[in-house]
Amino acid sequence: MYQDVILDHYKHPHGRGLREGQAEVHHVNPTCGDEITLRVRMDGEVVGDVSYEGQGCSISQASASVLNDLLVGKELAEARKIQETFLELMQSRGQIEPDDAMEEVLEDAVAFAGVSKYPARVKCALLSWMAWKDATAQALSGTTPEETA
Amino acid sequence: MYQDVILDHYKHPHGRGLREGQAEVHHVNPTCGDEITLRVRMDGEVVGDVSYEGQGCSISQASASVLNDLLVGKELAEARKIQETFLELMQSRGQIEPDDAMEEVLEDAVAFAGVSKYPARVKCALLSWMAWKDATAQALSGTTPEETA
Amino acid sequence: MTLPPPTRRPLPGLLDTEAIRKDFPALDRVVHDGKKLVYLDNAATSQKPRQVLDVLNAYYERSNANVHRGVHVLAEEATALYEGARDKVAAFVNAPSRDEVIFTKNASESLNLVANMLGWADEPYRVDRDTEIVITEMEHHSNIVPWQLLSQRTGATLKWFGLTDDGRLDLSDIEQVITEKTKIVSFVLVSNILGTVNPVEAIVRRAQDVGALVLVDASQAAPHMALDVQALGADFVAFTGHKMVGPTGIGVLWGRQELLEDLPPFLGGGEMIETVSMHSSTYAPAPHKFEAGTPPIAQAIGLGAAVDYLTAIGMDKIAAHEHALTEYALERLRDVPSLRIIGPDTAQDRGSAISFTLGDIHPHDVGQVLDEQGIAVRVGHHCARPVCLRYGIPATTRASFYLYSTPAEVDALVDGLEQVRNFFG
Amino acid sequence: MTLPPPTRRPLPGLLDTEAIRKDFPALDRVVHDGKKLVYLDNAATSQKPRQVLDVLNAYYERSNANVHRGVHVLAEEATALYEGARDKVAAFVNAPSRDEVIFTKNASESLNLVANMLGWADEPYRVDRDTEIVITEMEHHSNIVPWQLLSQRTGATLKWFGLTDDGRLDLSDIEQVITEKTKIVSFVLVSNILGTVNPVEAIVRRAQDVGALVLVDASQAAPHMALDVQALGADFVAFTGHKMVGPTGIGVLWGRQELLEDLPPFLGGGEMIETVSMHSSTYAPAPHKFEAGTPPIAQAIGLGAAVDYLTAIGMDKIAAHEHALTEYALERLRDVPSLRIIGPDTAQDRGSAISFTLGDIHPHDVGQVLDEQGIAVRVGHHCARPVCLRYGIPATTRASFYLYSTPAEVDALVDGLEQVRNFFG
Ligand SMILES: Cc1ncc(COP(=O)(O)O)c(C=O)c1O
Ligand SMILES: Cc1ncc(COP(=O)(O)O)c(C=O)c1O
Repeated sequence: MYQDVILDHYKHPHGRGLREGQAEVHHVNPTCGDEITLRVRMDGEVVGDVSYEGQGCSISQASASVLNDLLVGKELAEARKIQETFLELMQSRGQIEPDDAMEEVLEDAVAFAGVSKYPARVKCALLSWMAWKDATAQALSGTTPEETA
Repeated sequence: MYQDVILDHYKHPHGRGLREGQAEVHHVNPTCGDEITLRVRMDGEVVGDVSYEGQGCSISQASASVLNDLLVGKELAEARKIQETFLELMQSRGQIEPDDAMEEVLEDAVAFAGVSKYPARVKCALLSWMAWKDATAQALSGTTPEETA
Repeated sequence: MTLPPPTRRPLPGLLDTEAIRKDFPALDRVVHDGKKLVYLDNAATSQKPRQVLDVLNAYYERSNANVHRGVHVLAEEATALYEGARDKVAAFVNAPSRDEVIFTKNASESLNLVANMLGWADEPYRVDRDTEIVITEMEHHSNIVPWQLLSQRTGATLKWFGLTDDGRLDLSDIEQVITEKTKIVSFVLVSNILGTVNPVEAIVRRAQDVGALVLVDASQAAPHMALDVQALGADFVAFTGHKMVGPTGIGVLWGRQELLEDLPPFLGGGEMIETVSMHSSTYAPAPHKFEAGTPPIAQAIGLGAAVDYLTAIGMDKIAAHEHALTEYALERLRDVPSLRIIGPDTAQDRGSAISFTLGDIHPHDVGQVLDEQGIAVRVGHHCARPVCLRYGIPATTRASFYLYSTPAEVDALVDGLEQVRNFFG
Repeated sequence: MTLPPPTRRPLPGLLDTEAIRKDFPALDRVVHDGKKLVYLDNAATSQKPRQVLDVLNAYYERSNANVHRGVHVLAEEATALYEGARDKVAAFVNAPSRDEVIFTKNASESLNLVANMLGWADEPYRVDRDTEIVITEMEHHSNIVPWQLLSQRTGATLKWFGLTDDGRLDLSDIEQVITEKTKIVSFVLVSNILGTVNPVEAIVRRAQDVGALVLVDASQAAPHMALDVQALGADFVAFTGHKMVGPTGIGVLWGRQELLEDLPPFLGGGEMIETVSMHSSTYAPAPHKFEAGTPPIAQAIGLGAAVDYLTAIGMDKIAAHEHALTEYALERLRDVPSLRIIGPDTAQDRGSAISFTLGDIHPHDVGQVLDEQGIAVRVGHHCARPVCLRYGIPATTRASFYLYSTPAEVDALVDGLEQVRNFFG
């Protein structure tokens, strides 16, 4: 499951660090202690920035880096579609073999297909994506940044 | 396990019915609902009478009849020895093959040797004997008749 | 010695027991120097098919590991098998969600779990001194004692439905028994001593009217008929694995999701937590919240295999088989002199456990003489002593059937009873 | 790829693992396309020998019946086997009486049982708002959460011993922690995360001085060393079958007879009663008083076979084997760059579970890469999160040994860790 793409993102994460944003969330995976703090800045309908800090395993760290790559700069609708596709892939228990269409949407993130075979690790891969979804909802509803678990 | 001796005593119990005595006890086997009310009359050091009433299985009924046969008229010390020998036989889990010496002490009661192989039935065979022991202790200590469970 | 059975009509709806019996090694057992075992003690526990034993062995020989949180192959296999068993059980009882299926060690733990949850619950579920608990006089001790304990500990009043002379629930005073003060009504779907199938709908309707929760003890139902928790309309349903061709050491509590979310945990420990510090802990969502410690992993997986086995045969077919057999048995037993059925004497709304007395021959003696002929029945109060008190008997003899039971075994029982009568006559 | 192991001295006191491993089918398992399984997750659960599986199968295939009160052959055999298992377990822990051995479903139930008994007990045992409960910071969640629940429910104060930097109990303030208000002190004999063996005597002495009861969680001790409940001097001892080559679904609580007589029951139901009426019930004497419902019959019998298996090898020999292996493993792990042992770093007063961190490589990644090489370890907080908090780490990787573990498996682990470091280096 440790594709080179994943190891690369783990060792050289993209967009790591906390920058300005309209919403911040803190998510924890209680079964393994993985944590992420994630901020979202929306520029109108476009995902302006996703910045993050956290600790955890290679999968959760690499997944946040890939998320940053994929979502920043995208229209919200498209970003959501990517998030949903990623969720679908991760919940497939190794049953989905990504096709060209999926690869076009997920790019580097198709490397996580193998992770979906390991139920214990799926949550690691999804941690940042769930945090992004949550933070985006807050940013749009104008809720002030707050902690959630 | 149903020796003819046992069936005979069951069908034609000896000494059944409640007569005068110095102590009365009521014993119950809660797992099967067998009950006995038993009275003891001591004539000095001699077991004057053991009278009883009860309901229960053939084993518990026959055992009370055999007890009446064996103990009435005996010196207390000898009656106690018979009771202890019977107890030993019943707790033997079928390991004791009664020899002549034992047969001399237990007479008809050796017919219960087979019952000792059936743990669920041992309590039935012992019900009246435990009641007798209890009632005798009360008769000797001069306790007035009372109910015990 | 053996009487010829009366000209036996072919019974409608029987299963192919010849094939089925091959799956159950214990049914080949020979006892007392050559007597073939006639196992009529199925209400106490059922025998286990090869298919269930194979699954247990495969688990222990290949995939044995502790479940959840493991990142190695065995732990992942064990987790998938254990959670897969939950899916199977959920489907078996038509649960709306797999997360509503809690694995316990037996039905008794399931019933105690609910009683304890309600004792510690917040309003509106909390059982306390101003509230009432309702059970029935035909409950198994496992559905009596937990409520007596709860009532002693909280001060709540314990009430119950009595029984009619023919072994049915007396619901004539239902409005007085189940009232606005009632918090929980707990009753047996099929009685293990009388065989009675109880009218769920009437009770559930009244309970819902007053806002009481309903717990159904389906220990004698789940093995024998299609069980649909949604159709029952209850809030909780309890049953036990060993009576339904599964292993010992495994029980089930099904509960409605909102309730499982709202109610407090029972046992505390590993697996049931979300996060623990010395100062406080938070709990995992149901079902894990109610599964403290290493669960009965192999046993849950074995129960999954049992459910597969029963489903492959078909619960409706099993019910039809037992119904035909019960009808036949009642008919034949009716002709045994001085035999008195304790419970409904027709097969209508009736399970396949048949209790009876035989003159004044004590059930212990009946059971023992039957045993000497290889016939295994249960004697005693069957963990339902109030029923014996109600009918003024010290105990009963009970014969109970299952999917592998045959008309020939009914005949053997009837012949055996004849021997008992000769013996003690 | 594989480094040559350093010139390995023959270790003193090792068992004949070649012979022993033949008894355990799961140890032959091959994973990930041809990797031989190296099972180092024994603190989570042990593998099962053929001898235990054979006993389980023989029970289900021949003697399966519900226990107690049956008058037929199978019921009598099942009862004799079940109660025979109690004799075996009593002898295994040197219990003064077989009636002090209670079968539960796992150690977690055993621990919860004591907590609940004390909550419902009369004086002098009763835990209430003016009293204190003492545990330690190295407890398994199963020995933390029950006491948190009891403290919430009764208002009693929960206190605990902290840990020293080298993974031992800090008993320096024992007089302040265990006081006249203390009703119960519950602590682990061997920690499942740190490996620490705790000084029982000092704690028991202080508890006895103030009249507090002592519960020892021996879940990680019973499988690995001779356990003598009389020598321990505790009032209750809990352990679990699946970690000691027994089946899942079975645990044990040993308790002193006078206490078991005085304390109230926990779960109510069949088997635990003496006589039941709708109005009130009386309870059977211990151990049955605490065994409601159909017990885990096959599992108790399987645990009896496990105890036979361990006894035949010899608990002292098993302890010596693991001690030698632990010494070797600590020595080899010490040489792995950036590896930090969490817990005592010598084999003295230490069990064979070794937790560690590897630089800042997350334990999940360590475990996963080891798994790809066929090496099964556990990663996470091992149901002892307060220990992780105490040492400021999110989780650990834990390797744990048993009677069938070999020095070659230690070498495989060390080699595997080298791979992990290369991979994430
Ligand atoms: C020290 C300790 N206590 C208690 C337990 C709980 O045992 P079980 O999960 O079998 O209830 C465990 C094992 O998980 C343990 O290691
Ligand atoms: C109706 C009923 N309820 C509850 C139980 C208890 O089941 P278990 O002994 O498996 O806990 C039984 C069986 O003994 C039963 O027949």
